[in-house]
Amino acid sequence: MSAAALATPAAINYINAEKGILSWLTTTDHKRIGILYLCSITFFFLFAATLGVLMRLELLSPGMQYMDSETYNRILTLHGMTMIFLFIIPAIPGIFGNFFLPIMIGAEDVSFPKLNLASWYFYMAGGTLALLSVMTGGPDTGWTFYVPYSFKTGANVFYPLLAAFILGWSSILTGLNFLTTVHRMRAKGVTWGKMPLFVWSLYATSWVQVIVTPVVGILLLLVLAERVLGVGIFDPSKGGDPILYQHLFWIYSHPAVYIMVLPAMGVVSEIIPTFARRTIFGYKFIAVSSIAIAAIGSLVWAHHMFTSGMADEARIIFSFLTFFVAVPSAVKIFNWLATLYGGSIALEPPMVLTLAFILIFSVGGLTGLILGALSTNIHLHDTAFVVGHFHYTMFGSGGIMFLAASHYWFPKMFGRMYNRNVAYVSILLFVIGFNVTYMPLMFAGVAGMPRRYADYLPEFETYHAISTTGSWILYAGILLMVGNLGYSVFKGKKTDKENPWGGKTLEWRTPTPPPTLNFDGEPDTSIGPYDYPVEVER
Amino acid sequence: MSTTSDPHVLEHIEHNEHAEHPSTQLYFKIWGALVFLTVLTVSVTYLDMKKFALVTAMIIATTKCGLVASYFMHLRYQARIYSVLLFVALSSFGVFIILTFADMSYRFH
Amino acid sequence: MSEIAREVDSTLVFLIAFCTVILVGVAVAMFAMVFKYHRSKSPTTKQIHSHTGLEVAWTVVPFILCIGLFFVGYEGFKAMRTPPADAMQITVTAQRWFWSFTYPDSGITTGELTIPVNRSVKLNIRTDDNEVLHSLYIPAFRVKEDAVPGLDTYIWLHPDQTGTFNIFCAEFCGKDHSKMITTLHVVEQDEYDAWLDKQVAEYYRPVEATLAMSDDPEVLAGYDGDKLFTKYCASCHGAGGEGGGPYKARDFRSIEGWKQGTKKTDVFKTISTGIPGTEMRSFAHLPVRERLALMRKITSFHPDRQQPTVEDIAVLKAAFPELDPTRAVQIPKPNMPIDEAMKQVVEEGQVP
Amino acid sequence: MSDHTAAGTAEAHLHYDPVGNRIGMWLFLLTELILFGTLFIIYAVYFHRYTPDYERAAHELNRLIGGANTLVLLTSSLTMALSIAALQKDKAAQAIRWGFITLGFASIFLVVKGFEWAHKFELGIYFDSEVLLARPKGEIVFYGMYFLMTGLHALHVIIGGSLIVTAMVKIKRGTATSKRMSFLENTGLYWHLVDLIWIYLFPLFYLIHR
Repeated sequence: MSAAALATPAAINYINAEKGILSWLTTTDHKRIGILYLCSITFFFLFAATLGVLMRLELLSPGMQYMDSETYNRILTLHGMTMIFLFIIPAIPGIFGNFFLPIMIGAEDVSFPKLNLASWYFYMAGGTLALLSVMTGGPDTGWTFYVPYSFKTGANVFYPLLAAFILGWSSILTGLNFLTTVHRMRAKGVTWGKMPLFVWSLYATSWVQVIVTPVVGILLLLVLAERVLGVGIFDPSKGGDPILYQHLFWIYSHPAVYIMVLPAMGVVSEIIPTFARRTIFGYKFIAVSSIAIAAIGSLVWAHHMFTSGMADEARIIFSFLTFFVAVPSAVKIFNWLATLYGGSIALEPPMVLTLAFILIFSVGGLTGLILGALSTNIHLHDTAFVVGHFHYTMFGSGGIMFLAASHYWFPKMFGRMYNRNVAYVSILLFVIGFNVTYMPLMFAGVAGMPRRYADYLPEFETYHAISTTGSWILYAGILLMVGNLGYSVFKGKKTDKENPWGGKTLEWRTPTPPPTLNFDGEPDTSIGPYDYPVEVER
Repeated sequence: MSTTSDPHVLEHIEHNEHAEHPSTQLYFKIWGALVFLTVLTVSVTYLDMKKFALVTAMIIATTKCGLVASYFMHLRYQARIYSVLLFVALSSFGVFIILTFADMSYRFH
Repeated sequence: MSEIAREVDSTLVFLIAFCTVILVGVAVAMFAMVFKYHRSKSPTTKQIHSHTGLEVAWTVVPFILCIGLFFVGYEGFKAMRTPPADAMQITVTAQRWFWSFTYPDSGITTGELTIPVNRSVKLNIRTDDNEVLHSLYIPAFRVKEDAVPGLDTYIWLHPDQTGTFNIFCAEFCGKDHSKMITTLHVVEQDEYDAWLDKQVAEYYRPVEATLAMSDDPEVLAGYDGDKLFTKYCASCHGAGGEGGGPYKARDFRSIEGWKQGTKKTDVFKTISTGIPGTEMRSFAHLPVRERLALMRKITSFHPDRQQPTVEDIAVLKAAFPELDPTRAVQIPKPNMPIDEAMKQVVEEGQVP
Repeated sequence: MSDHTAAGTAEAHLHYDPVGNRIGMWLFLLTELILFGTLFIIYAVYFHRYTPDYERAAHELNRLIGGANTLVLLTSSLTMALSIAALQKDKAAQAIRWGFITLGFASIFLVVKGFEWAHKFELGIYFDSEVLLARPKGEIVFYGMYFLMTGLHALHVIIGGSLIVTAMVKIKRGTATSKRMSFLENTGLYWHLVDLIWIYLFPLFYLIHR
């Protein structure tokens, strides 16, 4: 990191305050830890995206062309594991939460800075273990580690299980840190009702992380115990119930979807007011809906199990509950649209990505209704439809908003600006590629194409061929986008504008890049996060 | 920079929180109660309680937990936030177990 | 197709239409707003903080719609989970990585499913305790249910058209998950009866043991050892019999270290009973000629092996009644439960 | 506090915030509760499914030894609380004394637990043992849960013990005082949590037989 090159001569900021790689690896500055997360998460994102492209390549036409089915299963598992545990879950909280949550509430740092650094080291340990598992062949269970397969397979699932366990702790510690920070570190004037919505969404996310992550932590250890010691808790031949595993797994993993989605929604609630120059519509309702999503989201896990052999009565109960989780998400979408009303909209790259998010996430959410309905779920469960659906919801929220947030906060974080024209081209490629990749999968699913298939019957070839073509466009878009940002970190046009977009949250009222203690002097909390003047002249 | 962690504010909170603190005698009394409940819960297993055995044991255990949490862990003497935290965790656990049994109680009669 | 499948389809079409309407609404609203309030046209802004009526409306309306959608899905589901009492029962066994279907009246087992049209069929899904999860998925009938070790599950269908349909495994089960595909034939009742009679006759037609252990091609006329090997053995033992794979399967090209012996009689016995304590399972449910064809294929990888003695054959004959035409195996009577039928087969096989 | 300059690390400027530390600790304890809670869910599911087997297996555990061990752990909770109370009154030596007594009780608990396990091993009851696999499925699962849950609990006792040792060193060095109570207090909270979990483990494994 060429820290020195970034500095504007006079100002001392978090980047040039200390020099040398060691000063980064031992830092307790939340902004520097955010940058550490940015580097590592981007690496794992590109790694997993590449695996995804390889999978799609194999699926271009029926028959096995480039790999055998075992290799395919391993790539599939690593793609899912890496994307979920190493990319989407930590991406926005780890990078932008770390960097901006303390600034947005007018604090100097998080409550436990050393713990914060420890979280990153946990993250790296987990990531390293996941990479090590690649060298030993890799796991082949799918990211869900369903028993009995996960304790029967000959593949190496020891490392990945341990990796997921460690990553769970990284996630818990980050959540714990944020919760304490929000409770204890808010500057005078930043009341609960004046907290930026990004902070609200991270607050709700942190609760979910703290409450449900331990479930999957212990569960994965139990699978390890089952493998190594033969305990019998999940082994049907010794009295275990494989469906119980699925319950416990989804008790975590369904709320985990909200761990991925909620921070993304928080970013949306920041970007839209900034580029519409308008106060957010329905602040309270958006804040409350974050908490509602977190709460209702933990009641609906078994809708992943409608064909698992679970009792019919339970399927009915969970289907009924499932529909309610759609309501707070819908409320958010409507409020965002209402925020556009009467605004003065500038279509800067982050805003374009956010508008794309609204449509793409709507597709994801609405197809969720189709999957929530019992009779259609039975047909569509475990088909390519589900693959399409969750890419629209997860990649379409956490992924897109990770990219949007990168474009939004980039000038503040690095004191440089990226090339906007390249950004527009990459966004166009991304959005086209995204839909061309995942939309055909939904149609394939309706036609009966099961998921996690290394090979398929010729009748599904058209869908797969289109989808694979889309994956190339999508991949090109991602590479161009990440390349543009990566290049601009070092060579982008320098800027020390405090507030390039005209935002109202606190991070736009501190120097660019921010100083080590976030503010020169006391943060000015007299203006609320969305207090735009009544009539703004251009 | 003024944050809620301002020393003056803190002192204030700390002062309030430590205004009441269990005395050594109270600690011993609570311990006595815990010992009594433990002896009780073991003793009743020698009676033929049928289906109530588990319920009784759980009621006694919950009472003991309440004592430990309220006095040894000072929940009784501290701001409400800690009890709220505990409530969130326990109610989540309650939801998990109830909804898991929505399946289990129908599948295994 | 079946009535239920049509109902699922109409639900699906309704839901997709519903979703499309909302999506289009959101998109139109968004683009209209971006167009109308673009900074070039709308330099000033109106600051509206909230509107309680609107908030309540767009909370309550989706809430009611969602409850409605639940019932839409519930209706079809109820029918799906309520098989008629007079449904024909077929047992489906899921194994890595193939399906077998056992017909209760006759006790025969097939690798493809054949059922008569216009009749309700309940498929009872099971798998062994040492198996992994699978899922029986018949897209044409919009039905799917997992096979869970230690738990009996089911689906049912009532086809009202003849035809040939795919059966998939929809729950990830390892290496050849994507090859765990078979076929469902829905045929007219008389065609089904004829098919069943032929299957039963073939299934219980014994082979003389000495002949079975010979290389006489006539004995196995109509049975393709290569095809059967690909279906049942190649997943673990490799297309060329090289072994290895996820379960460290035996290499057929070598004759070193075979747990239960290398003679043709031994191989036939291993195929029929499996090797306890290993992943090598029993294929006893296959008709005797299919097992013999597999045995011939497997022994052909290394022809240079000890030939079975007369005693070996006699022992084998005693253990497997299907290798002894003198002990004619009685075809189980119709309407006999499967386990009783199997018991009868075993009892008949005992040497007096 | 507007006298800060941009120099210096953020950490140096962070205040000692005992309330924040306590909130953080409680949040951590919640994760521990949910972690054990997951095991309790598994326990409950199989109890529901295999009630007679569970009751038969539970009968083989000695409730008197278990009860005595419960008393040991409860007493250690008392001495832990007394240690904290002593430090609050600036009686460091007394605090250390109570801390070591707590450690003593913890060791007794672990030794007794060890003997109980050893006894089961002698009878051939352990994970995947032939003796155990020959038993009904409910008993296999019962002993699976027994070893896992008491084992994990014992691990927590050991962690709690090391925390107590660390706290005692801190008191001795004067880095934990009545003005900086957080470490000892949080150690105490952790120790009481270990106790809380045992309070449920004990009846569920030793007392459910009829």
